[in-house]
Amino acid sequence: MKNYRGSILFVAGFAIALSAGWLAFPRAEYERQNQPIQFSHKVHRDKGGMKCEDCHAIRDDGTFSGIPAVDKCAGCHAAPMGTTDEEKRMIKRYIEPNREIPWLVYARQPENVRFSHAFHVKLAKLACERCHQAHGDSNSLPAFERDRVSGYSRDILGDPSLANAANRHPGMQMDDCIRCHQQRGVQDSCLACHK
Amino acid sequence: MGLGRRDLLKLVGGGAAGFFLTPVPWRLIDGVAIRTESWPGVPDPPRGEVRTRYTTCTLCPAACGVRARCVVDQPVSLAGVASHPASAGVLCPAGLCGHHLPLLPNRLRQALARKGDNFQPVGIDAVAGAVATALADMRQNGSAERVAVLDARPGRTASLMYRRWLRAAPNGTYLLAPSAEATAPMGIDIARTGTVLSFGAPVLDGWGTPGRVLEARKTFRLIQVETRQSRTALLADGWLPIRPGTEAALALGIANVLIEEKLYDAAAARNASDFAAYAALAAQFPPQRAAQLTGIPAQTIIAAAHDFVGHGPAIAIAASDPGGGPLGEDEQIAIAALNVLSGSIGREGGFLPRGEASRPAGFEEAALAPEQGIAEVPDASIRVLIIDDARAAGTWCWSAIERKLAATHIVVAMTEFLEGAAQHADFAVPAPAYLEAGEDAPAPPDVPAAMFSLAGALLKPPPEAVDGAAFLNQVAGGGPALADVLKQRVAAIHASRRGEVFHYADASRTAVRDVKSAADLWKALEEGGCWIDHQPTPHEKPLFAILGDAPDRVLEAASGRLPADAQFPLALVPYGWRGAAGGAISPIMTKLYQESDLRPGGDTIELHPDTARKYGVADGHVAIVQTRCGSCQRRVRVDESVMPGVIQAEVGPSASGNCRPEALLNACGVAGDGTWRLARASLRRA
Amino acid sequence: MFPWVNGFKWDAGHVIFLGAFYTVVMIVLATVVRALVRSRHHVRVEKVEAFRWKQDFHDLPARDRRCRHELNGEVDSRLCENGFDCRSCAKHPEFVQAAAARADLPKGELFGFPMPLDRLYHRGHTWVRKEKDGTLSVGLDELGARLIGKPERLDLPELGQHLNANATAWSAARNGATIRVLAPIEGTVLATGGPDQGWYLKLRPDGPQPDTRHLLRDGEAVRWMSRELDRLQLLATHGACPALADGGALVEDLGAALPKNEWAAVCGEMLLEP
Amino acid sequence: MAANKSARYGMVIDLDRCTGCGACMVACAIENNVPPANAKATERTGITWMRVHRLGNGRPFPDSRAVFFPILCQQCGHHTPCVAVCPQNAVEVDAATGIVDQMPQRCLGCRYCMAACPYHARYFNWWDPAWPAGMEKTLNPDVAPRMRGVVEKCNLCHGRLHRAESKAAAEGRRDIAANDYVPACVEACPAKAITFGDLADDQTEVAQLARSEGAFRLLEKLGTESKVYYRSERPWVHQAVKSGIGKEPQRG
Amino acid sequence: MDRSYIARGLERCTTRRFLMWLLPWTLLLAFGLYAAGLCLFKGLNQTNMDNRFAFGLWIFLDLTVIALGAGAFFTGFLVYILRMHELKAVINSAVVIGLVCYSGAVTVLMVDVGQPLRAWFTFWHPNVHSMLTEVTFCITCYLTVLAIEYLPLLLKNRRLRQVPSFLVFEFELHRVMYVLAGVGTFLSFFHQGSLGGLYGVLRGRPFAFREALGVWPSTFFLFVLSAAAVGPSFVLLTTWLVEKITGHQLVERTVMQKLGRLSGVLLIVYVLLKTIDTLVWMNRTVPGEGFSPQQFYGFEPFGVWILFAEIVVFGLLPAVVLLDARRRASQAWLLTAAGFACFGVALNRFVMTIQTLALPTLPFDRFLSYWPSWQEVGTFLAVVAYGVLVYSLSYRYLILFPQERDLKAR
Repeated sequence: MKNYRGSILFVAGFAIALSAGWLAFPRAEYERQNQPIQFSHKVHRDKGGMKCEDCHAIRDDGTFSGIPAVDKCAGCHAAPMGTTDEEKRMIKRYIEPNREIPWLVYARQPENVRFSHAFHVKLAKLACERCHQAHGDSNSLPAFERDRVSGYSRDILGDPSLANAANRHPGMQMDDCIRCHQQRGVQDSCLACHK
Repeated sequence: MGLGRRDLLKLVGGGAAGFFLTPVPWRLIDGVAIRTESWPGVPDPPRGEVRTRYTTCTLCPAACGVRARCVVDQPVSLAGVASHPASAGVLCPAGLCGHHLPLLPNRLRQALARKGDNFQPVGIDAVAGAVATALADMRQNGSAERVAVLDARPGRTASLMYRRWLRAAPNGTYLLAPSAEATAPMGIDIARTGTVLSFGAPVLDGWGTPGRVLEARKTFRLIQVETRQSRTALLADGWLPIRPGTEAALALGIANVLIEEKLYDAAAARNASDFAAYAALAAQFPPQRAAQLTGIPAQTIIAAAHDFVGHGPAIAIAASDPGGGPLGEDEQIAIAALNVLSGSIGREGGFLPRGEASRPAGFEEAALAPEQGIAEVPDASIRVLIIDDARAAGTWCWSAIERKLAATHIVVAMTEFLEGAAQHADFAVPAPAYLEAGEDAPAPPDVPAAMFSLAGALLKPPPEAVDGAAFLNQVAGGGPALADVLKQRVAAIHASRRGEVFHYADASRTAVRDVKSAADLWKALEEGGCWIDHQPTPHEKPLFAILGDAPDRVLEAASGRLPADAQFPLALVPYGWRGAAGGAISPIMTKLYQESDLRPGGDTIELHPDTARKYGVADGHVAIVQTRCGSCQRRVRVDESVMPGVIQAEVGPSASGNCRPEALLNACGVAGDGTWRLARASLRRA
Repeated sequence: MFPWVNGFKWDAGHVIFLGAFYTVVMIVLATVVRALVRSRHHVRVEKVEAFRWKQDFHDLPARDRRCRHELNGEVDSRLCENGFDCRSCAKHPEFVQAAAARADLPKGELFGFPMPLDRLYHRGHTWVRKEKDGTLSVGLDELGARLIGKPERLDLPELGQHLNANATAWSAARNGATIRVLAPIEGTVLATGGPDQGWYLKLRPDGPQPDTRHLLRDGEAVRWMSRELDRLQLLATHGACPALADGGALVEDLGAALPKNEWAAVCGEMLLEP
Repeated sequence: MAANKSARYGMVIDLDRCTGCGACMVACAIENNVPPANAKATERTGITWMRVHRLGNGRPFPDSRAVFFPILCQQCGHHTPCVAVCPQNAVEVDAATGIVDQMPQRCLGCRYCMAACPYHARYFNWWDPAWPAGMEKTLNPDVAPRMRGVVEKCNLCHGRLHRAESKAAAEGRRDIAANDYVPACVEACPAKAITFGDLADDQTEVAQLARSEGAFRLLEKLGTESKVYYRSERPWVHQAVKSGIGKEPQRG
Repeated sequence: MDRSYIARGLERCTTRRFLMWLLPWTLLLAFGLYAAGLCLFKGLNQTNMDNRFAFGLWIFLDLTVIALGAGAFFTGFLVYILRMHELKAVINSAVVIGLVCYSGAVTVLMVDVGQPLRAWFTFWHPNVHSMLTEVTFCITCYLTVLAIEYLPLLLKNRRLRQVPSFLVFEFELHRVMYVLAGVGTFLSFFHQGSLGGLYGVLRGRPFAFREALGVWPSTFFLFVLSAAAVGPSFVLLTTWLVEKITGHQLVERTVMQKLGRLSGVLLIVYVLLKTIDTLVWMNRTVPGEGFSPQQFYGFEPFGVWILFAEIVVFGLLPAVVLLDARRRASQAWLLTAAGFACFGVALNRFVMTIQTLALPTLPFDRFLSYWPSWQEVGTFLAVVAYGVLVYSLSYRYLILFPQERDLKAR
């Protein structure tokens, strides 16, 4: 027994470290923030009869409009259309004072990344869902998770934890871009995708 | 069994081993490295829709077209407007970073009143009140003192409003800024000019409309007469390094050659009433004498004269240096006379008469106070002085103005920064900065056509800011707003049905008569456009006197401006460049002043190695320049290209970015004719 | 770094460079791991003491490693190669042969320095005495006893523990230093004594006839001891060890007589601890 | 991803037209978010992707003459000195454009490339990039500001290339329109002294100028095949450039 | 009071005196660490380096220090591979010197880079064609090897070897030392070389550029050779210094002379090759790049004298002395020559780094001067202090000179 005691302790420490690293850390690594206001793509699409392009369009100069500015919202929501408090809050907080809504953008790439939606959508004919999940049906906005260390969103970094290894989000880090580019035989220099 | 030290070590050891098989260390190492991309030291550029907007640059008289690239509403970069009739797609360095000016930290955001040596916040109405009471007081005891507006950027619609306002005010006097580039009734047809004989004009370094000039550079010969080896001198076809202050002598010397050799345009000469007198004057300056005075070999002078008239239309110009101030009136006469000899006045490729954008009713010349130079006003005569755009007054010699002020006086500066003349004011009133003021830009001084462009505001001015017209209205208790007068003027232009509109956005042109309404014209101009009318106003060549009323003064000027002086053996030559004439500059200008040695900067003097040796200073030393009027301390730069016996001193910003040329300019002192471009000086190491 | 890291190419440069790198890493790793594994194994099978003596012996200055037969005058100069264990020495029997002829006149003392010859002496200043009951008693010889004197602490082996020759038999602490004493012979500890009993250990030999060829006996021992006394004189510069040859007597307790540091050094030197 | 055909972007700078006004330097700094100099910075620690030097003919007044030399990354096409030395592939020559790319996010700031560059076209961020408060909103969104401790240099306004590419993509083209991509310095030069374009395409003006009489490159003998050419009609300029190194310059 | 940690029979000064000796060095270390901290947290603007003088004092001294530290690998090579057993007398000391030099140099390099947090990129995305990559890989590997070589010394400490597993591990490590020595030699060869290559490959710096022999410029081999040449000299000098400071003789004089001779032999070969290299450079390389060699020596204070000093005064001269058995026999000659040799190599490193960067390459360049800031000097002093401390502690508690005890007993 005495002989094995050391080994047992060693294994114990080993196990503790592993579980902490693989299960606890991925949770602790991210801080969760809620969006300034809730938003339902589903409602806007079904009830509002809007198309994705109405808000997320590629402009003529090739830039991507991303999330629309508040005046776009004001176009319809100058006065409450529905009955939700969330809408009232939005009107009070943002539309009336004409303040931009500080959305937390899940898929925001680092400042030094240059990503042209025009390329990927117009030329390469990629579906939006290829990188962003099908937001169209989403009824609410999930919490935004920011990596405490690097400061970037979980959607960008991907997810190392075993917990949701099953439906693991691929992430939108450079390696993920490169993987796809290699599959499609796109040769790039650094500055093709960095600015 | 308790945990012994050994056991604990084992446990920790196991933990350590396991630790490296988890994502933790790797995510941390990676994450930290990624964090360095966006750590606190790195600013975030703005995000949003990128738009292109157009306006006109009002930083100098060139009135270049500006294409502004904006993120949402904030301009992030400025560029020229391709094929713009005057600026031809060019902006100068200062213009390129003009969008920084409204954001400068030292921006004046509220009115200030002088208390002793420093300023204290005060309401604008208080300032207006102070002026109003002064006026009332003057009216009551009908004093002979004057109310004056000193306009740094004459020729604007606002200038017209000042002049009309002054007409109504007691002894209202409208003053042109000392170094302001005159809005002459004639433009230069540079595109067709054959030869340009420039007396110190920075032809290639910010003179007239740089775009036009540089574009035409391929076609004209350039003879630069200048003491300093300026950038223009470097690229000129001929450089005549002239002894300081002897320009008139050279002009007459050249005239002498032309007249002797009958190389002048006799027809043109006949229009001069006093040609004989002029010829006689010139006769006193044979090349040899001119050579003695100017230090330029006689042969060179003769060659220059031949060169001057040898290549088609030839013009002689004597523009004021943005830092050094204007040439003396008498020199100007002597130089201008050369244009009579070359017959370039009213001739293609020479000076062409030009019209003016129609004025709205009530702004006829008769209804306005006349334009006057500061020298014309008697000393100690101004009770109330309102300086418009004091920022542009960064390079004035304050003593030139100060001496005109009455014993009790109020000086109000309309300004964006507490720079330049504003530092001497009793009140500083915040004015809209460049890109904030919805105003107009007059025709550039050298364009041989009538021009009118709007400088549409891209940004909102700070709430307190008021433009000059508004302030005067407040003083007078009412009056039309600048915007309205501008609209009226545009309407007048539309009514005149003359000229065409150039659209910045697509470089297209529309004849005014095809523009439906005044409103459309206004819209076109405000969205970025300029009105231009090449149709010269009918103009017969009247008889005129070359030498004006002062042949003897010209003679005196030509005999040398700078008497020898044992105590002050050196010649101090201040100079500057348009881009830096404005006091405050964008921090990006550090590229020119601090991070490269492209511009020596306002804290340096340049000396010839021999001069430096003679006075015991070397490159990098700090030296004291002493004149009869004052002294200033500057860092020495030794340079082969400087004329021996000359101290070159740049007037303008230094590496530190701020423009405080006071000491130098005061040391230069102001001559009787209101110039300070030259002084006798001595030099010693600090 | 690895083929799947972006920027990696399968070109000669990468293959050679990284190949070399990984080879080096592997070699270094393998060497260290091997050393670790082996040492762990040694610790398991309790070879430690053997190694310790091996190293100590290796680190001893040359003059402390003289062969007994040199002291005996049977050879001019010879360094021992076997850690003073003549049983494994090839040359030893030959020397014994040669020495056989020589007659010895054993003498019980040396300059009034007791040197009982009923026992066998070890180079580490211990002795072994075969008892009637077949056990072996082990003790410090006179010199050792006077060196260490009365130790402040004594770490004796546990009963039943097996000792190897030249392993640490016991260690004595004094003057802030610990001095280890080498076991003269292998055996299992039956009883432990101390300075007062005159013996330190009673051992049960491994076999019925313990092999004691490596131990010094009779005249050889005396000659060795006299040389040891000379060494002691050389080492201890102070008056503690007067020239015995001139009839001076060695002080009873060197531990008290010598300055601490020097004492520790002397002990180490005499008891074969580098 | 730029143009399908591989281009070799380069420029020809006409020294006889350059007035040394510095518009290129200012325009470059604004376009590429190069910060104003730190108060302690000097002409040796400041960042100017494009810097105009002044080369004198070394003769005394009145015969002294000088020429202005705009120096930017010379975009070496062969033996590119900085590429080979970078320990972690932060520098590379883009096959599609021939532009020498510097990746600040990959750079660890060892400055080996700066020692390697004979044109002194590389600059190190000795300080955190700092704009006067509130002026960050004038930064160009198409170029990421660099952080302290990394090397940066001219990349022929890659941000503008990106803009041109995106525009083309939006219109469904892969090839960019030549006049959509013009570096800031070229656009800003009041004297029109800089001609920019694809050297690989013989039809372009730049290619013809590069081959024309009086065109030369700096340190041509190093065999770096740089893509920045200079032109001058003045013989002494050619002399000065050939006659090698270290003429104590007149002040600029 | 720390007696029980000091090997028996070694004479060491009292703890008090030892602490007194450590004190000033500790203070120096503290000061240096402060300076380095400034550079790390405020950035490299704390130094006087600039865009033109991208490398400064640090790189120069790193190169020098690493050259001097070469004694470790070279002595190891001689002892374990060529089996020159008499050099065992200094091998331990050499290992400590090596460890100090290399760890010091690496630390300074970490301060020298602008983004230390990204230093690992070099391993993750290596550009295998860069000399700096080679340097980084080799030096880190070799540092590890040195650490492992240092371990036995440590474990042999009188107190530590009481722990059975330490004792045995030390024994086992000792047995595989020759493997480590072999690896060390291999690594050292490459990084000493690539340090030379560092500048030799700079095509843009005609003053430093050398044409390639195989894949490496000639400086690669010159650096290896010169390092191997001064390594022993430096070991010799330090040994002598320690003897002077402690007042004990530590090694047989013959060992010193042996070291001297080794240095001499290698040095003469180095000088010969260096001369050839210089001639080739002058007559072939430089003209090929459109320059003339005179141009580089036209800038005071770096005239031709520096070349002469480097090759003749501090190269040929010491080599000849060290090769002459009679001169070698005299301590004074031996040490002076060794000193000259070391200085010569330092000078060579100086020329390669500082002079190269000071020289202009373009018509409108200035000849630049550079003077390190106190932060730079301080940071390096920290390394010196650190070295002295580590060596002092090692000398006191470990057995650096196996012969010491025997020599004392004599």
